[in-house]
Amino acid sequence: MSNVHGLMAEFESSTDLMRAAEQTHKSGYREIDAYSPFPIEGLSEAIGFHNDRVPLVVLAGGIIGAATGYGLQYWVSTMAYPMNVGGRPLHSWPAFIIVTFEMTVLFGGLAAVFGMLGLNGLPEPYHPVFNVARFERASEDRFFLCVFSSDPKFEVAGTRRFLEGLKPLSVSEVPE
Amino acid sequence: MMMDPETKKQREDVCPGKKLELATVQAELAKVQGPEYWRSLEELAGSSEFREMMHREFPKGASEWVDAVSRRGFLRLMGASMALAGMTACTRQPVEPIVPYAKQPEEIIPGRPLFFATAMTLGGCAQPLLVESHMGRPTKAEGNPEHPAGLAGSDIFAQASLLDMYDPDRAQHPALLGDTRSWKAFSDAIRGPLASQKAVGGEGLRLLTPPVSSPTLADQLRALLQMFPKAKWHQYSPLHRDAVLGGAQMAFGQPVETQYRLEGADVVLSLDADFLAPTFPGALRLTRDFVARRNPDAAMNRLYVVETAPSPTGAKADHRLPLRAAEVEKFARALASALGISAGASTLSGEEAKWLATVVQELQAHHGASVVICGEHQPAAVHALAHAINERLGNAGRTVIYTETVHASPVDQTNSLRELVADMRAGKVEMLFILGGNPVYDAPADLDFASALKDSKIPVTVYHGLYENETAQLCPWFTHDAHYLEAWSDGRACDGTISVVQPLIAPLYEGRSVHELLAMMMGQGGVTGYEIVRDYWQKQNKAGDFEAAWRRALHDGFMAGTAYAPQAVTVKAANFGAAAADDSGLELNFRRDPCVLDGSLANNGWLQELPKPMSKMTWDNPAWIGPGMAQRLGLKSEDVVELELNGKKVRNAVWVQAGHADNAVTVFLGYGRRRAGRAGSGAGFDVYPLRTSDAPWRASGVKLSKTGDTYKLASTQGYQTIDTEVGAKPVMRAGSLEEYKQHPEFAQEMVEAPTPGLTLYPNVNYGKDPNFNALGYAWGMAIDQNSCVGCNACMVACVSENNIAVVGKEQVVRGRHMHWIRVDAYYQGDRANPSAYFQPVPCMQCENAPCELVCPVGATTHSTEGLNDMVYNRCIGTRYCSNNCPYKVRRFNFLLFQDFETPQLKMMRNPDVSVRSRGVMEKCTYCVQRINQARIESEKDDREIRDGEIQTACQQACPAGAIIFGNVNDKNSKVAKLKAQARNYSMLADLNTRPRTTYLAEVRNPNPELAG
Amino acid sequence: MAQIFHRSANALSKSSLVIVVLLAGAVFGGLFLFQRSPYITYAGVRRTQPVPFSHQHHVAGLGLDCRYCHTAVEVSAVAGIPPVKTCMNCHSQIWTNAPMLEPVRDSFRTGKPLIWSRANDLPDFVYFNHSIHLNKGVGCNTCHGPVDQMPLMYNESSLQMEWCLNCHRNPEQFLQPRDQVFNMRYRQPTSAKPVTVDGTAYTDQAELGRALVTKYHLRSERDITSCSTCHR
Amino acid sequence: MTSEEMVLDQREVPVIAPGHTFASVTHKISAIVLERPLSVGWMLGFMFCGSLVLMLGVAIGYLVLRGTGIWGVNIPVGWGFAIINFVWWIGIGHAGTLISAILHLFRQQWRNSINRFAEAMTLFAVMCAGIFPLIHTGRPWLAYWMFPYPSSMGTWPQFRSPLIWDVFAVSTYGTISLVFWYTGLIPDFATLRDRAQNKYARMVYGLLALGWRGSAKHWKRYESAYLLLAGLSTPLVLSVHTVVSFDFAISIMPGWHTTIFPPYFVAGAIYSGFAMVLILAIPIRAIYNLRDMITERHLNNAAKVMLATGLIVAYGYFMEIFLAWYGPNLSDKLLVHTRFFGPYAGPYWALWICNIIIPQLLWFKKVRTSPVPLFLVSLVVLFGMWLERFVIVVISLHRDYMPSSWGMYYPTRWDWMTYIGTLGLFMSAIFLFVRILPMISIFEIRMLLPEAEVKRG
Repeated sequence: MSNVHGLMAEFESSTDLMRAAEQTHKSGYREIDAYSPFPIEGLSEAIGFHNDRVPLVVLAGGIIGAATGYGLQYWVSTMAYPMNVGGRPLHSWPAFIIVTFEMTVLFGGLAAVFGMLGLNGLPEPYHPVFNVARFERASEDRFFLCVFSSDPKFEVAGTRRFLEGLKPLSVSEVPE
Repeated sequence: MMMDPETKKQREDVCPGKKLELATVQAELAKVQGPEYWRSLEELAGSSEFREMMHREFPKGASEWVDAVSRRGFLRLMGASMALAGMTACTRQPVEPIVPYAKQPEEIIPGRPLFFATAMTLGGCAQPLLVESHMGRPTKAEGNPEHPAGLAGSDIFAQASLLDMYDPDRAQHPALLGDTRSWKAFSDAIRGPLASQKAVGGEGLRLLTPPVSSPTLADQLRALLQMFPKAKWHQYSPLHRDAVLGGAQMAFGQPVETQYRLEGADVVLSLDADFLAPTFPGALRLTRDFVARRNPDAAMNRLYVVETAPSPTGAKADHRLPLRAAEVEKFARALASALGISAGASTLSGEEAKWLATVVQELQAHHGASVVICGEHQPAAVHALAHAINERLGNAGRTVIYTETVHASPVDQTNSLRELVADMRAGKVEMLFILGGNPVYDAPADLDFASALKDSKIPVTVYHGLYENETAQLCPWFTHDAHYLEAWSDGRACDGTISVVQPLIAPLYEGRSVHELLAMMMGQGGVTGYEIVRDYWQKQNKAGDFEAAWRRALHDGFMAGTAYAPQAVTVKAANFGAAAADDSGLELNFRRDPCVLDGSLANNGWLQELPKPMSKMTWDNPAWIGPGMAQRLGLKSEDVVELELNGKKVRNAVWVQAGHADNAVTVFLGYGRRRAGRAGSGAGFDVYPLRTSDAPWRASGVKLSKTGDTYKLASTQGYQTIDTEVGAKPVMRAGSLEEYKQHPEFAQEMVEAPTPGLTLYPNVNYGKDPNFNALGYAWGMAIDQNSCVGCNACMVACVSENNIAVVGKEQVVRGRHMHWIRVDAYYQGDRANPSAYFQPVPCMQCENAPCELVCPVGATTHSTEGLNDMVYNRCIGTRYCSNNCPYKVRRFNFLLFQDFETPQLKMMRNPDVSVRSRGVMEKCTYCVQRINQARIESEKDDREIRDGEIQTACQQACPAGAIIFGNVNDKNSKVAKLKAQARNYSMLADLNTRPRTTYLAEVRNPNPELAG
Repeated sequence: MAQIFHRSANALSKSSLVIVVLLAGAVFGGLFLFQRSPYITYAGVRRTQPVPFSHQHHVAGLGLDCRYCHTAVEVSAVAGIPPVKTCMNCHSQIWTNAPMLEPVRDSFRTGKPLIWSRANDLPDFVYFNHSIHLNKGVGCNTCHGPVDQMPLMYNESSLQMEWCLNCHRNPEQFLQPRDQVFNMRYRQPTSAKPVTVDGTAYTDQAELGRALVTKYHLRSERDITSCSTCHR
Repeated sequence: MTSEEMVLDQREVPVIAPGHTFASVTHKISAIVLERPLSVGWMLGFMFCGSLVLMLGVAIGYLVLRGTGIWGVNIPVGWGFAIINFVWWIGIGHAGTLISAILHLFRQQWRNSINRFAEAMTLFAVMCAGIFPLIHTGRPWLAYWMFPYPSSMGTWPQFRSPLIWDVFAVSTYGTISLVFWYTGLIPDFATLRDRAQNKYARMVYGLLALGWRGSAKHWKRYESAYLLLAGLSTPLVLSVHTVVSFDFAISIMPGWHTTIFPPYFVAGAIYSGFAMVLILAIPIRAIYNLRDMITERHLNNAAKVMLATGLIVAYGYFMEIFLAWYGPNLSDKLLVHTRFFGPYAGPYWALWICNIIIPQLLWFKKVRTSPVPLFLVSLVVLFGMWLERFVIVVISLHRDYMPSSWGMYYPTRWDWMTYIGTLGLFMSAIFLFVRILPMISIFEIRMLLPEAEVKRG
């Protein structure tokens, strides 16, 4: 069934979604995702997603930033054009700390944002889930759970039955 | 430059019918657009009519337009937009032309300056000079160290004369009633009348000149008078020394010049004589000899000064007694009587009596080794007394010598002018030649020369001068003079030595020297100034090889052995007139302005912007009053008062000057010029209307009344006392000889400097090091405050050497003057009679320079030889360096101060120094261009730079030798030795900036009798 | 809700980010190159002159020494552009009526100088001294290039500060014996054509340079990269 | 204040008024952007501020053509309005980051309803501040020399100069604030995208939303990124005003060279920042009737922060005086004397009244919770903080070590035009912001609602 992207169940509240997500995951579905108008504590764990690698990216960014910052200053002041400035030594490290710090924060911060976007695969203006009409309330007051057709256990009729078992407001197909 | 109604009125009636209405201007400008518009606006702004119009239409804001700087503002707008356009194309340079000679004079090597010896005559006294010339353009004047009168160093007038020479406002062609004429037209015009005069023996021919010291000119005049036996030659200068000559006449029965030999004087008493100021005859020599005796480690002399208005001499005094000019005479008489000279009884009050007693005692104690100097503002009687006193003290022939006068035929100039005016009014004058001077502006008010000139319908009057000034206005014929750097002449130095004045450049505007004019009058048309001067001397020197002597004279700049020999004269006078009756009326004193003198230098921007020694005033001549009087009358500086003397009224701003005698006002001549030029016109107040022939220097019973107006004054030193609210600041250090003897390091220990170990970073080692400072030079400077007499020569020299811009009064008021070196004047103690100190402040070239640390782009960094380099083209103008400079020696181009348009000014500039544009910081560089030149030369012939080989401009100009520059790593260099002295201290040493410029603390030598 | 964007929007939006980054880099690099391009530096750009004077002809062809015209070069900051008089020394004898030389003759007659356009033009705030460079063994062609091969004059080098610094930082790369500074044919030593100074034959510039640095007492790198060395 | 007072607060005024649902908050906030028609008041206000921006343009244009001399600056007072305003604006910016970052770290829920426009305020303030260091240079067209790039001159910035530190600190601060702000906006853009009726509006918001769909995985990464950003911004915001204070502290001028500058500059920054927050919040909540989301609780808390930071600032002032009196340095004593009795004594004492005396009113809850008095106090504080910078810059420079060079500083009309111009720029930006972006973070408000809680079992 290649023209179905998945099945989407709509829920009333975060509590329902949470419960549904946990059951779906327990019953062996893996290619699933949950959608909510605001972050819900523990929801991602419920669908079996534990490790976001954002902090690592930020750490890397910060280290690169620091190295760049200090390196630049050291190179400029002692190698590129050594100059006697106010009788201070060429390598006056205390003065170099500030720029180093700022560069650390800059690189770290940018790494955080772009890392997050990258890992989330954003920007992604087009996505099949938007085909579901009711999904527009996912950014307002509705909660959705989606099982994707890529899941080995996926099978339209069966999965629909399973989802309806979770007492959603509705279940709808997500066309490709 | 807000103008008081007085000047404004006069302004309008000097050029009647030439009024410009705003509407007309707008119409004018409507005709053109685009850049054209700005150009024509520029031309307009230059014209005097426009300036008047502006003053009529916008009395207040006018300055914005007329101000020397902002006047070019609009042009600059265009310039700036160009700059922006340029910036879009990164730093692309336009393709520049390069123009070689067609036929190159063989002595010229492109890029190398030549030096010529010449001389400048000012106030009848020739000052020998060496003038630097780049590719035929004179660029810098220096003193001539070879000259017998010991004239190393120079003064502000010599330095600033360069700007006069290039002054774009100078007259550029002869004129009849203001319309351009050719020289030929002029000579044709006078030929007829002269011929008819010749017929009547010159009955109606009159000449008016300033005093003449040029032998050639004197000879020409004699020749002329032989040709026209009945003609009369009158002399007048507002700064005449009638009283001095009168004194000599009274004392010796003959006019003699007095010269002082201060090297032999242990005690010096000045009776209102400002002999350390460059305006005093022979001041350079006097300064040198005086400071030679101020070394606290040798026999130090002691200076007593009795004066009315504070002067540099008073500032250097060990004891100063402020007295009204009239009381100075009383003092002199009392002194004379005390020494047993019958000078008429005169009594002094307690304090002054004690003072006098001490002085008498001192003078007698140093028989033959003292000197009493009398100021030219004192009446003849006092001069005579001074002669008598010097004789009585055995100084005559020792510390005081008498010679022939420098002036060719000395006369009582006031009388001379009086006679002329009488003849004019009597209609006896048919032909009047005014050769220089500016009598319409500066003649005594009671003679009313101007109206005499207007009323008496003289058929032919000719004014010959550098500027079309007030006098030229009233003389139908005007012929333009040649500047001394443009024409041949000669003159006598104050010791009589003859100098040849040789030109460095052909007249910029075909001006002709007075020699050539006289030749023309005597029908010797076509003869050149060179021929005139040379022929004269050839006649003088029949014997011997003239050619060689002449060449030598031109090379050396003077004729050796022509100094006057001392004359043996004895005081014949028995009575010295009666002491003037006491009068308690308010006394009015006239003084020449220390910068623009009688007004003849009023259009010299360098001098206008030069802070006057004591008040640090620029661009103005406020009337001085003492603090006590100010308090009584509730006056403060910048109040406008009205001075009334026998009917004549003059408005003037007030400056409360610490140390000024009480119950007296001092006004300064030379301001309120109406036709001086862009810089001079409208600046300050004209006080000549109060000056009469019988009271040229001192008048009594002047009425002073508050007007309630105020007037903005541009003093560069806002705060003049060294004691602040919370105590004396450790900036400037001085002590008494006693202190020094007991405790030589007193200055160093006034402030504790942190030990190097206290700082986080080790100090940079500026020793010889093949990988750092390969040649091992470490440049430094020592300034001896004991020697500095505050003459400001260093400032103008610096301006001239380093192409420093003139910014105009408006900008000075805003604190934006550009001087790289300044001479601070500090007052300490009782405001009525404080002790004053001078402190020249160039860049300190700190080893731990605070300015460098904070520059974001590294535009100011340290050279390996310890110079605090400033790279203008790298500077982006954050002004952080200036904020962080504790010495405040950095200067910022807040606007486009430099004139990039006027061709004359471009010719004047020193090609070895960048001309700074808008938005960049600048400061003293220790004349790095001179250092580099010397280093390159020394490297080429593989030797070390000799001590003294490099002289900074300020050092070279200093007549007192107070500034010493050199290599501090060389322990035998003069500067290193000075820095090793106990008196040596660093300004603000506690900041650990480690300045390369240090000071030798001032040591005064007060008399214990009077101390306390 | 219907899709607002087409599928392709994903690829587009992602790639656009990359493109922005690349563009920024391109602009920066472009400016970098532009600032060093002959448009800015005039390097290699022939100037049009009042007289098409050929250094090639006079130097390579006739073998004139640089100093015959540029007389001040050893004693002064500037080399000096010859006065028309110098041209006339020969051209009053030869090519006396070549139309090409009319401006020269005219100038000589009237005394009105020829106005050439500057080929090697440093900014006015830079103070370069020819004499000391020659004295320290910097040859004419080191900066001016193969002038003897230039029919019309142009500046060989960018004359930009980084170019000056290149030599002021390591002079030994360029120094040549004093007696060779005016030799336009001088080439740096190779094992094939060594250069002999004080009896020792040098086969590579590095050695020769180091030797000359000591021989001619060159000041330290820190000395001659101090600002006031060139800027005042 | 004691703990049960805090409890009282909680009970009296909640962070958000009861009765709201996900839908209601969403509708209410997005409606301001999507549905509300342009009001005359907005138009007039915007036009007025816009004209001020034009004036700013004129002032800067003339400055570039004519030169720094059109300002009142001189020697010795080389810095004037430009630097004063720079420090002032940067300071104002700090409140935004503080609210969004530091309070986020402290899990202060009440920040959720004010962080959005506080951050906007930060951005706009930094924008205004950024203008000044650029135009105060003598040759602004060369200011890019302050950035490290391979120039054909072979020269580089001088990294020991606090001005270079400024360049890095301020540009970093600007960048990070921007991305932080944008990150916070992404989910709300999605909301607007989904609610917008207008096709183009949906396009634009759609692009800005980057295709956000509220996936749990996205939320997970989003939150940790947001947390890390907050973690980075916190030291950053503290560093920025520390660095700004170095402009003065690193120098050797009396009144500048002092170690207490960094902390009291930061405190002062937050002080003025919160004043600005209140000045914006109080009218906005009235005009767009958001009293139920920006409640008295917010005003109260903000006021408390002001009171606290204000006291730190006061401490700073006292220390300056104490150190001068206690220390050996004559110049410092002289400076204090000059501040007390010198020609600029007026501004100095006004500073005390505005920054120390009047704000003591904030001890009273009545003042803290009633909009009008609070608004007025905030205005006074904002002005006071401007005076503080005037005192630091001008008074210290106009009488330094060299009595001979002492001078005065008088701002010219160009100084004023530039300053007021930036105020106009700032307000115009705010005007635009409230019209085109949700001025309150919708998704974070949702989290405040009771039904956001996941009920267990």
